Amino acid sequence: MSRVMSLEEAVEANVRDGDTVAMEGFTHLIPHAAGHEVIRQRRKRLTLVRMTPDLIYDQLVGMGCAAKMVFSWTGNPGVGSLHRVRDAVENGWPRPLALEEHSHAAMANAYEAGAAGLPCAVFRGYIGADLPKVNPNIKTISCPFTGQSLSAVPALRPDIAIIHAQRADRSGNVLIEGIIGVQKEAVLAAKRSIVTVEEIVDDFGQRSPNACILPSWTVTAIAEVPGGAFPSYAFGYYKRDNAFYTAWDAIARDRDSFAAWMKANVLEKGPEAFAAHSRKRAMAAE
Amino acid sequence: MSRVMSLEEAVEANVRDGDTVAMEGFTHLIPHAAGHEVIRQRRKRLTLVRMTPDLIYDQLVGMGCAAKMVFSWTGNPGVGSLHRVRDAVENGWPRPLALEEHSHAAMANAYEAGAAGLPCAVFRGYIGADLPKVNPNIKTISCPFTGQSLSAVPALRPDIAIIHAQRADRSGNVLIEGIIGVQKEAVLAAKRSIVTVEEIVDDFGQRSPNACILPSWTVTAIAEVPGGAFPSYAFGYYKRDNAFYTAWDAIARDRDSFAAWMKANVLEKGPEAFAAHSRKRAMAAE
Amino acid sequence: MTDYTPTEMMTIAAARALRNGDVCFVGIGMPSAAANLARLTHAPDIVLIYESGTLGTKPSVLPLSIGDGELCETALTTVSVPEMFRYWLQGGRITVGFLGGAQIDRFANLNTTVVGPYDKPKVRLPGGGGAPEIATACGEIFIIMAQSKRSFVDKLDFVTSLGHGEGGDHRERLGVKTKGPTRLMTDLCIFEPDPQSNEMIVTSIHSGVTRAQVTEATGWPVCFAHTVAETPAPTAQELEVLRELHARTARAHGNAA
Amino acid sequence: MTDYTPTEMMTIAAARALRNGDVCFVGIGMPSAAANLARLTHAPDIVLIYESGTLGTKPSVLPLSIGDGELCETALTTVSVPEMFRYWLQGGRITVGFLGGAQIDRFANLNTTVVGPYDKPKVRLPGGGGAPEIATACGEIFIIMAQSKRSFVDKLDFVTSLGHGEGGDHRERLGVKTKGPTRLMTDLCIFEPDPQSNEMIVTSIHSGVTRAQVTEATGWPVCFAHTVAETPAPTAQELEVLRELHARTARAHGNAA
Repeated sequence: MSRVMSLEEAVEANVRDGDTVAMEGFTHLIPHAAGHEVIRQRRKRLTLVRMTPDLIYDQLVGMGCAAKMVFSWTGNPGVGSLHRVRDAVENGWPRPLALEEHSHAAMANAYEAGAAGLPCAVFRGYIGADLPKVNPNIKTISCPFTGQSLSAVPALRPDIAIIHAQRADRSGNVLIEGIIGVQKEAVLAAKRSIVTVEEIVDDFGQRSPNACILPSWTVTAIAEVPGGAFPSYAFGYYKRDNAFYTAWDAIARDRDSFAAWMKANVLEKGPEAFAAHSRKRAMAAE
Repeated sequence: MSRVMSLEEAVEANVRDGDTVAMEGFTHLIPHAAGHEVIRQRRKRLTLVRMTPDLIYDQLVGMGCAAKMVFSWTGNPGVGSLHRVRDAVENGWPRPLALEEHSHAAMANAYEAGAAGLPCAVFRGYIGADLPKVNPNIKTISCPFTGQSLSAVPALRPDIAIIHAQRADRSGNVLIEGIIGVQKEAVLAAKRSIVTVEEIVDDFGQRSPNACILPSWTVTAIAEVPGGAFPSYAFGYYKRDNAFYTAWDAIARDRDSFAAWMKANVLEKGPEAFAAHSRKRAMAAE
Repeated sequence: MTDYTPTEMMTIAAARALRNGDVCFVGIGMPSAAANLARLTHAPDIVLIYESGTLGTKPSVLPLSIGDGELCETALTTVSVPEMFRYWLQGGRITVGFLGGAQIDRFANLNTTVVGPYDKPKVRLPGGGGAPEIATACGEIFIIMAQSKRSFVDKLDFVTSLGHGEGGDHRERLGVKTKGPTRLMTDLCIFEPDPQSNEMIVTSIHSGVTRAQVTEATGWPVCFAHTVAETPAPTAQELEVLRELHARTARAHGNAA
Repeated sequence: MTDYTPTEMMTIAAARALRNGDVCFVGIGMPSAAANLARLTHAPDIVLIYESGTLGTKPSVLPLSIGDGELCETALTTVSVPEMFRYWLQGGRITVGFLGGAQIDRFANLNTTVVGPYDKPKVRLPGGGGAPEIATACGEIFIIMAQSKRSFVDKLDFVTSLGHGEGGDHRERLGVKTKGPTRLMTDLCIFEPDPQSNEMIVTSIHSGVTRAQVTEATGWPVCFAHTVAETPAPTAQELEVLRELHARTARAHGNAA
């Protein structure tokens, strides 16, 4: 059964130094507030797993929380490179960052396999590509009926998955809507999970009978953090702050301006600062 | 792009003698009207695939349409045996029926693999069970990372999938709600597909952003057949006729009473007869 | 004491074995009655899952089939059947699975496939359905079966689903980490696995039933635990809730109650 | 004739290559502009799919990232990312995939991973994302890339995604049944694979561009088809629709147009 607690408590209880952490959200519902809390609590030597490391991991890497990153595409989407990630990879600043690189299909299948309790994911991938030459975690397997060669990667089984969702109900169930990405799989694949939500409601009320819901008994901790996905967005609540993504490029390019921004906006703030970005709006409103 | 046509035309154009046919629907949305049309058009030597062969396949088998059945559980749920299927298996009447037997997990995974374009499905199954000893289509495969032994079955790739759904829109997209079973996978795994629907609407209107929808370009033919799932049910329209399922036991027990029922209710009727069972009701109404 | 039938006793014994925190994979028939009885009495928060895809369902009447509308309408949400078998069952999220069968052996292996040879069966049974994977993926397995020499057999005609295999640590040797059958509820008594051999032995006999009756209804030389309890008779509340459930169900399915 | 930029020409050439019946896997940036331009001009029924899970999306402005809200709000429906890669891409349902990259070779293999050695790169690029499987699972591949000697190279530092491999029937020998790159649109010209060698050769040069410019901007000895067409200049309507799309996008993203 999930427990509702503050984000501070949730991170304190569930994220440990050296953990393999998956913070997921595909453009949508990226758990920025939780990422900031992990930084404030000074977690170290994390293996950060994420299909598309963007600002949230640029911040964690730049603050020295990570030892390794498992990913399939990294960058500030539509803007450019992640300067903090590059500084860590190319110059070891503030610490060296090891990379384990896959394709999207491999990562998505690996989360799926983790959720499904399988040791590995099997898919048709990487044909003629160089990544299997540099990543020993990509192997091949033969279909026992056709002899066809397929790719296999180990299932992802993070110690902790962290996601942001629209709503939880009083029983601790979590509703996710819109671009749902790999969040459900990440939570089901992980040993523990933290879900930050825009709001906790008495009851989800009228909904699709096939709504994407994580039952309370699959979630470890829930924290109500309105606006907690900013500058990402929450479908039905607030839009993506594209201008912030663009502005990040200049902030992160320089070590000092990055440090100053993190001090002012993360180290000296708390999760409640995200509430300023929250805004409930009708789903179809725009 | 799907084409809207009569059920007669849809079956005429898409179901061929000797085809592998998957009629799916897990208690819910079983395409009975389409099954009747296949019987009326006297299709022969079909391989009938279905996780839970129940009345719809009892009728097809009893009318001599099938040469083989691929399944994981067969019976009249909560009532008893399928007498026509047993008569075919045990006495070869009206024709012999070969059986290929799997577990639910295997069938569900095999449809999933078919939809995913894979040659086989890999799952953890059949441990300590006898079915792999009698079904050569169950093999084992080793995880290349852990050495763990997993089961593999060939992907299901029917020639034709037939399902019933609540609604299609004017563009030929199909909306399925409630117990969605393996219907989406069956359609995506099949070379061709027929979808009967309760109604064709101008627009689906307000719906979950993650509704279970088959885009028109994944469906071959759509036929509007209100009540077409009877005596199964259509969530949001009409309830399961449990009394009919119970009554079927006596009808099907005897070859003559079965033949008489099929003549009166199938051979001498058309799809429009199902409209009597249709009834649009509010989803939450009961 | 209230009058009750052996089937009621069996159902109630099964309901009692369920705990409030359980996540239960429910089959049709007696397992469904037992699981819902538990939910309506001592285990209000039990999570019921049906293989048709319904998660956390709270039916007010019992389904006739595994995918009745009632299950979906009262569920937290409903997922596809491939997802059900991959993420929820194989994913190891179920604490208790219910099974039954046409035949059981002393190690609680089950047969729901054929009586007689597979290729030329005397009786063609429904087949395994979800059972082969339920048997190994759920944390533990409860079995409900009416007891008779015909169904409690010395040797199965076909192993549809694994119980304790050949006994002892056979499950472990097959790489299975779950407990397997921990409880077998019949209309006469309750069996539990012997801690060493994993043979199912009688640990509790229902009120009014004799050891001789149990022995007579078992197709292998049945063993009794050192201490055999008497199963407490159904309470008035248990019987009332169970009978109301059946009466509501009969009315809803259009049958006479 | 209206004035236009080389980038506009490239985007419009890509849009023209799309057909009304296509199911198109769209990437961010120029592919997104081209695909939506096609949808807003000659291919109103084209189905656009973004890897974030949106099926049949009809955005009125271009997304900055692959999962912008606009994509979901205008989609027929949105599926999970594992489903997107399993059922929709790997399932073989996409007719055209768009790719681009930092480096391309004469067989249209692409590199978006590293410049320099993999373990000690000179430039760490974003990585493959969906490209390795898009390249082999889509019916055919269109590539959009601005042309220069730095990006059109003799030898890739890293093969992120397969084009025609080493040329000829290399794809077939790898068991790949899809066509691979059938069209490469640059700011100077259009390449198509030679029917035998599958080397990308110039089949159309944009109006006002010379063969010398094309040769100069290509890092391998570029081949020209026997007959090289002149790419028709953008029509007034094409330019108008494209510029309106960009203007709406700039306004929506809070930038000056």
